[in-house]
Amino acid sequence: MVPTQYYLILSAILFGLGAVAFVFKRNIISIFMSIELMLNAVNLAFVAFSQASGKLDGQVFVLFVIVVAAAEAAVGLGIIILTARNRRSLNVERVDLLKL
Amino acid sequence: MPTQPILEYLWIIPLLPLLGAAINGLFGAKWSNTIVNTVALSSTGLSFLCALEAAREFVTDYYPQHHDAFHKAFFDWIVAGNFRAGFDLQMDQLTVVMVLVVTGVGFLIHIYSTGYMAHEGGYYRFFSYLNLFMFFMLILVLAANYVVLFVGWEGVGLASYLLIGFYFLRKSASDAGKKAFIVNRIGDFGFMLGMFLLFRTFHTLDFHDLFNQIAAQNWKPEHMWEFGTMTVAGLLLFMGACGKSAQLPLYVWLPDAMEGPTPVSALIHAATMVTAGVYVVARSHIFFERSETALVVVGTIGCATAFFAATIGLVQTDIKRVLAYSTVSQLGYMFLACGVGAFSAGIFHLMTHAFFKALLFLAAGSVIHAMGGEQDMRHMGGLSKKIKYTFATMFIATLAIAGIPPLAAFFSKDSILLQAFQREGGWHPLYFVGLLTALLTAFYMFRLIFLTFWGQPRYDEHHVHVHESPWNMLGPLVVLAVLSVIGGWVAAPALWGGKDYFSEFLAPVFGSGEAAAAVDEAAAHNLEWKLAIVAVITAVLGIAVAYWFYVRQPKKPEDLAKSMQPVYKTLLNKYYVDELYAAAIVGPLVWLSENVLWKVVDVEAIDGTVNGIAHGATGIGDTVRHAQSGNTRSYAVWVVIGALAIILILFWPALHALVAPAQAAVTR
Amino acid sequence: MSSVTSFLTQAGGFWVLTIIKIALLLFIVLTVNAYLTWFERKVVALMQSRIGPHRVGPHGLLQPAADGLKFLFKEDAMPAGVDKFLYLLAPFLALTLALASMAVIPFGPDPLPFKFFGHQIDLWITNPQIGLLVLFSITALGVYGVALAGWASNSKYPLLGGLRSSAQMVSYELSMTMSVVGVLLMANSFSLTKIISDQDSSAHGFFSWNFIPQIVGFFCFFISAIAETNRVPFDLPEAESELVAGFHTEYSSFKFAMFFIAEYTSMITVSALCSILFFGGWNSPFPGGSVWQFTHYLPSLILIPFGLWVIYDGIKYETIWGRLVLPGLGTAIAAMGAALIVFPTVNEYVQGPFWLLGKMLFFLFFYVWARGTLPRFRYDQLMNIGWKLLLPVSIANVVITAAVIVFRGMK
Amino acid sequence: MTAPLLIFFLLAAVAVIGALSLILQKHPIHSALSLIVVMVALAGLYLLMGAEFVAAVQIIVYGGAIMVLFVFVIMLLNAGEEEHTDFSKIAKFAGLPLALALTGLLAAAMVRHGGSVANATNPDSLADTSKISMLLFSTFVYPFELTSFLILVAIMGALVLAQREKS
Repeated sequence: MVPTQYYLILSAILFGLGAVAFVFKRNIISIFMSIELMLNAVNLAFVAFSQASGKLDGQVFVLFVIVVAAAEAAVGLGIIILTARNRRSLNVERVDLLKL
Repeated sequence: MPTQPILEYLWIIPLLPLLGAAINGLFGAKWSNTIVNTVALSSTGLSFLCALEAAREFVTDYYPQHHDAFHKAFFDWIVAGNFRAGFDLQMDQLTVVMVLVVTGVGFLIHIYSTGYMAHEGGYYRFFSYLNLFMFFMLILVLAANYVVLFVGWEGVGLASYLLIGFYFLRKSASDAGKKAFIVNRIGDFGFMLGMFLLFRTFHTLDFHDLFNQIAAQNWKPEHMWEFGTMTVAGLLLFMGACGKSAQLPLYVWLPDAMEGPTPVSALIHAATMVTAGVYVVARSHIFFERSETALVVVGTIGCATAFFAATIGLVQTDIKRVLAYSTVSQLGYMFLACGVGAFSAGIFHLMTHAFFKALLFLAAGSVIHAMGGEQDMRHMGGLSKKIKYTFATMFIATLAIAGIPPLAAFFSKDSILLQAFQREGGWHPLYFVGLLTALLTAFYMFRLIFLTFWGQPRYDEHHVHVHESPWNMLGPLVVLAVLSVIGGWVAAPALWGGKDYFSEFLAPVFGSGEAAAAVDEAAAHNLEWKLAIVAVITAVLGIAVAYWFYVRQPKKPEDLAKSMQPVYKTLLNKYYVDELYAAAIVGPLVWLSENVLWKVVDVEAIDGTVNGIAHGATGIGDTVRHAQSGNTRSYAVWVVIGALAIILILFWPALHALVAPAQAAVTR
Repeated sequence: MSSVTSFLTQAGGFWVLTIIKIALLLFIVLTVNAYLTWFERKVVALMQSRIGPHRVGPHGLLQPAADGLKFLFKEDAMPAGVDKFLYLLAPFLALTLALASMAVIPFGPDPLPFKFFGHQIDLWITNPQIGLLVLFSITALGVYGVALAGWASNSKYPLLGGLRSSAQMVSYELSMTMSVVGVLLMANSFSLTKIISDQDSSAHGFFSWNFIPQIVGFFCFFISAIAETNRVPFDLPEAESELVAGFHTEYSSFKFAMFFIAEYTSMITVSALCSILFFGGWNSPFPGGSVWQFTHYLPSLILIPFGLWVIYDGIKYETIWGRLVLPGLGTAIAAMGAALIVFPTVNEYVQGPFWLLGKMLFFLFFYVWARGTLPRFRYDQLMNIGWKLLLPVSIANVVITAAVIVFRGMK
Repeated sequence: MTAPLLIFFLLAAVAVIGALSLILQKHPIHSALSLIVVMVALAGLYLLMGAEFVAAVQIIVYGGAIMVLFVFVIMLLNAGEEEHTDFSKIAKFAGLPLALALTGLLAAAMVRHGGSVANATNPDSLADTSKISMLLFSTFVYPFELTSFLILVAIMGALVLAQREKS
């Protein structure tokens, strides 16, 4: 058997990498994807805990996370398409009208 | 099918008028008067029938079996901690009397109104309000605990406010409405305090439990708890009663309430609502019986009010105002009765008063109707020929109120005075003032009659053409006239050594209350005769004086007024009480709220704080807003920093220990 | 232990066996693929009253081999400005996934009568608890092959083809999955073998198959499966008349062949799936029992006459080559049939695979049939059918099935 | 080193490499592909843990639907290589170190506290899909219904966003 801790560490690393991508990328879509990466890392942790505790709740939560991610993708990508249409750019740093 | 159908479903009685009110209020605007009539009359009429049936069931079936009040909890209304206020209704002899009076007189007045209000605007509105009033009044009298009673109490206040201000386009009317409402608030304040005190002491507001608890404390006259809970509670409740029943010093609203349509004055401000105070005192008699102080206060105030109002009534010229002051004075009588512990007598007078005073108002309304809206008696006179029926009925009522046997008020007043006289311990002043008031009453009532119906017409005959009212107005007058004749006979046998059926009927409620007044039969009997004769003599005297003044030498009153200018003025201006209140209470309040509450507290403190906070927020915002660069990546970094902080706090033991208590607080 | 870990803990012999199985299956599938093209061309030709391929080998039986060689030796051109990695990745992805899906399909009920170093030999590579889900996940990933191919070739038509296909596959995946749920509810499991054994026909024959209660589900599934495999009438990603050749316009020679093979493989998979989910897999349509015993000789009853016919046809074939080969082939086939009669044990053993293959063949024929007859949909029609017809119907089917199951209290 | 452990490290390596390439790839579609790789690797890990259903759903929904959507959008917008701008100073200087610090801290926290997690009692129970569904429809039924509502809202939102405003 693989110790649960390994999974947890892996999920931590993946989450961190997701965070790095989150601050590092400029392309809206890539940023979005990095968020998905973080979600996946969290899912991994969930499943690991569920396996460790022998309960299924963790997996159920993974399902919920996936559903939410799907909804988020649908809406988020819609927004992205609109932004791209209006701003003619996918670079988040060029989409900075939302300020004082 | 329960054995006592209506009794089991007691709520049907108040519900019917509510339905009527709802229907008329919601849809009546579109409907013709006929439909509105049908709804209003059928609802009240039905509830009257139900009340009759319920009374029958209670008296014939229920009471003989259980020897206790019928009490039914319909649903829990408020349940908080150990406080429970259920929507409970109860039925006992007292309730029977009240319910029958309310529904019966109310029904008659509804009929009358269909004629009186026929040409008024807002017809449906009027009947909707009237039904609403019936609903609340029935709740009030049927209530089985103080909370529900208070609901009815406030409800009738609301209805009366609405109806006084019925002609809300007239400023005086709306002012009168507000006045009534506010003055009542003062009384209600006391009433609520009373309820709180009772709940705090006995942990229940349910009549049944409450009274049983008190009765359980085996109480003997010698250790009457002076200044005890009983006194305070009784006086607080009585304060509420003063507000509702227009006793000193809170009577000022009632005369102004005459701004409302006459049927309203008849129903609310003569027959039913204003007697609610008396009802409450009677209902809570158990406190007063246990507190001499409370009794003294009630008696004195009642007596004072009776006399005071009567004196004002002497000189009023507005026909309805005269009746208003007479109402106040009669209410004073009832409280006098309660004050001397003659609760059943008080209720008796309440009933008879409901009959003849309603009759008086309705007749007055009929007169006003005939005069085309004229209310000033100085512009009337000689109407007796033109409106016979009105005259006849009103004359009967006047005889009744004057206390001429064998009419209703004779018996009720008589028993009040009798018991005032019989009560030991320096209560005689009350008796004598009462007697004097009877004299005055007879005088000013007949002054009214003479001014209105006798002598030469003092109005321009071509302009005003007097006409008798339609039958749907006269009908109720006749019925009420009959009632005010025979209404008192239930107590009549007392004079011939028989027994007073009315007080006997109410005995289960008031129980030992009258026992105090029970002295040996024979003495009591011939004393009763003596007092009765005295009372009749005073009444006749009053009538004679009035006749002499207003029929023989119509000039005399003016001369008298001139010769006793100050007294006359004082009376005419009602002892300047309104002005006094305005100066003593209203003025300072206005000044306080304007100069302190508004200019200091509101502007400086509250607004200052709020604006200060707002300014602070703006200032902070101005400095912090630069963080909002609009650049998503910067935001991302901020998010990361936040996450870092959280992790540090969660997993760094030192920091965690630092926030642990807060966490615990949150989780708890 | 979860199935994966149980695999991992198997002894080495198991792995050898599995690898052998995989190799065998690959070989079979590829051959079948090859001859499927031949089959298709022949059938369509007959439908259009042509002769079809008959130059290479008798009745053009060697045509597939010729095509394969042609693919191998053609120049492998790569357009300028393509994204190399993806351009190469796409066909591999498509083919690998298509082939991988074969791994979970069970071909027969009982293992071979002999053992391989003490490991029993099942007629499937693996039979996971969630076989169906595995299939679906593989199909789901299958989109990328097409989409990436379209994107990577850096050209308009392929891009459009890729877009279309990704949209189309995503939309039809929904209704496909939904339409199967009814079956899952009835079998109460994802395992294909469980689903098959659930519709065991030994009692009532084919009345116990799923396609009777799940007829709606079946049609939804089959239609969306056709769309999922980009076949006529849903072959918009490669619509010749509109987009040259769609997503594989820029692909030549063997990379093109990969897409080709992938498509046909997925056809086979879908046919297998149809027959497994709705037509009782390897169950014979006839009830068990002595009365229907004779049906067990159906394989022979088909093989022997066919073989004889092939011999007869071969003798009067125009080319010498044909006159030599075809009779031999015929004799082989007839001999096979005879052998089945001679060895009843083998015959019994063959029943399962026979029926399954027969059903698959029928569905494959159906594919070809559809291609031969139906016109292509317009794109909006395609989307409307997917979203406004199939999806609601299949969902309704699920609801009704669930209701019935709950109502009858069966678990 | 047992076989599961071996597989774990293999998949973990794949996942991490995929994540790294998600960061390093200039072109969004490559990032998308690397993300898909990560997801598939994670699915493998789920299988390894015996969570078969979740693994399948991970591939079907994440790999087969969500990421397809991403790829689709990338293709639709024909997104090119991302330009390398650095308008956000804080992100330029503080961003990377902070994120790395986050990674390190998380890992450290897991190393310190993750060990306390007890190991599986009976892992094969996790393989049971029907148990999950029971849980989903008994304990978590309200969240479940809520998610359906969420999806409905998302659909409407997507429609509203995606339709071209009629002029």
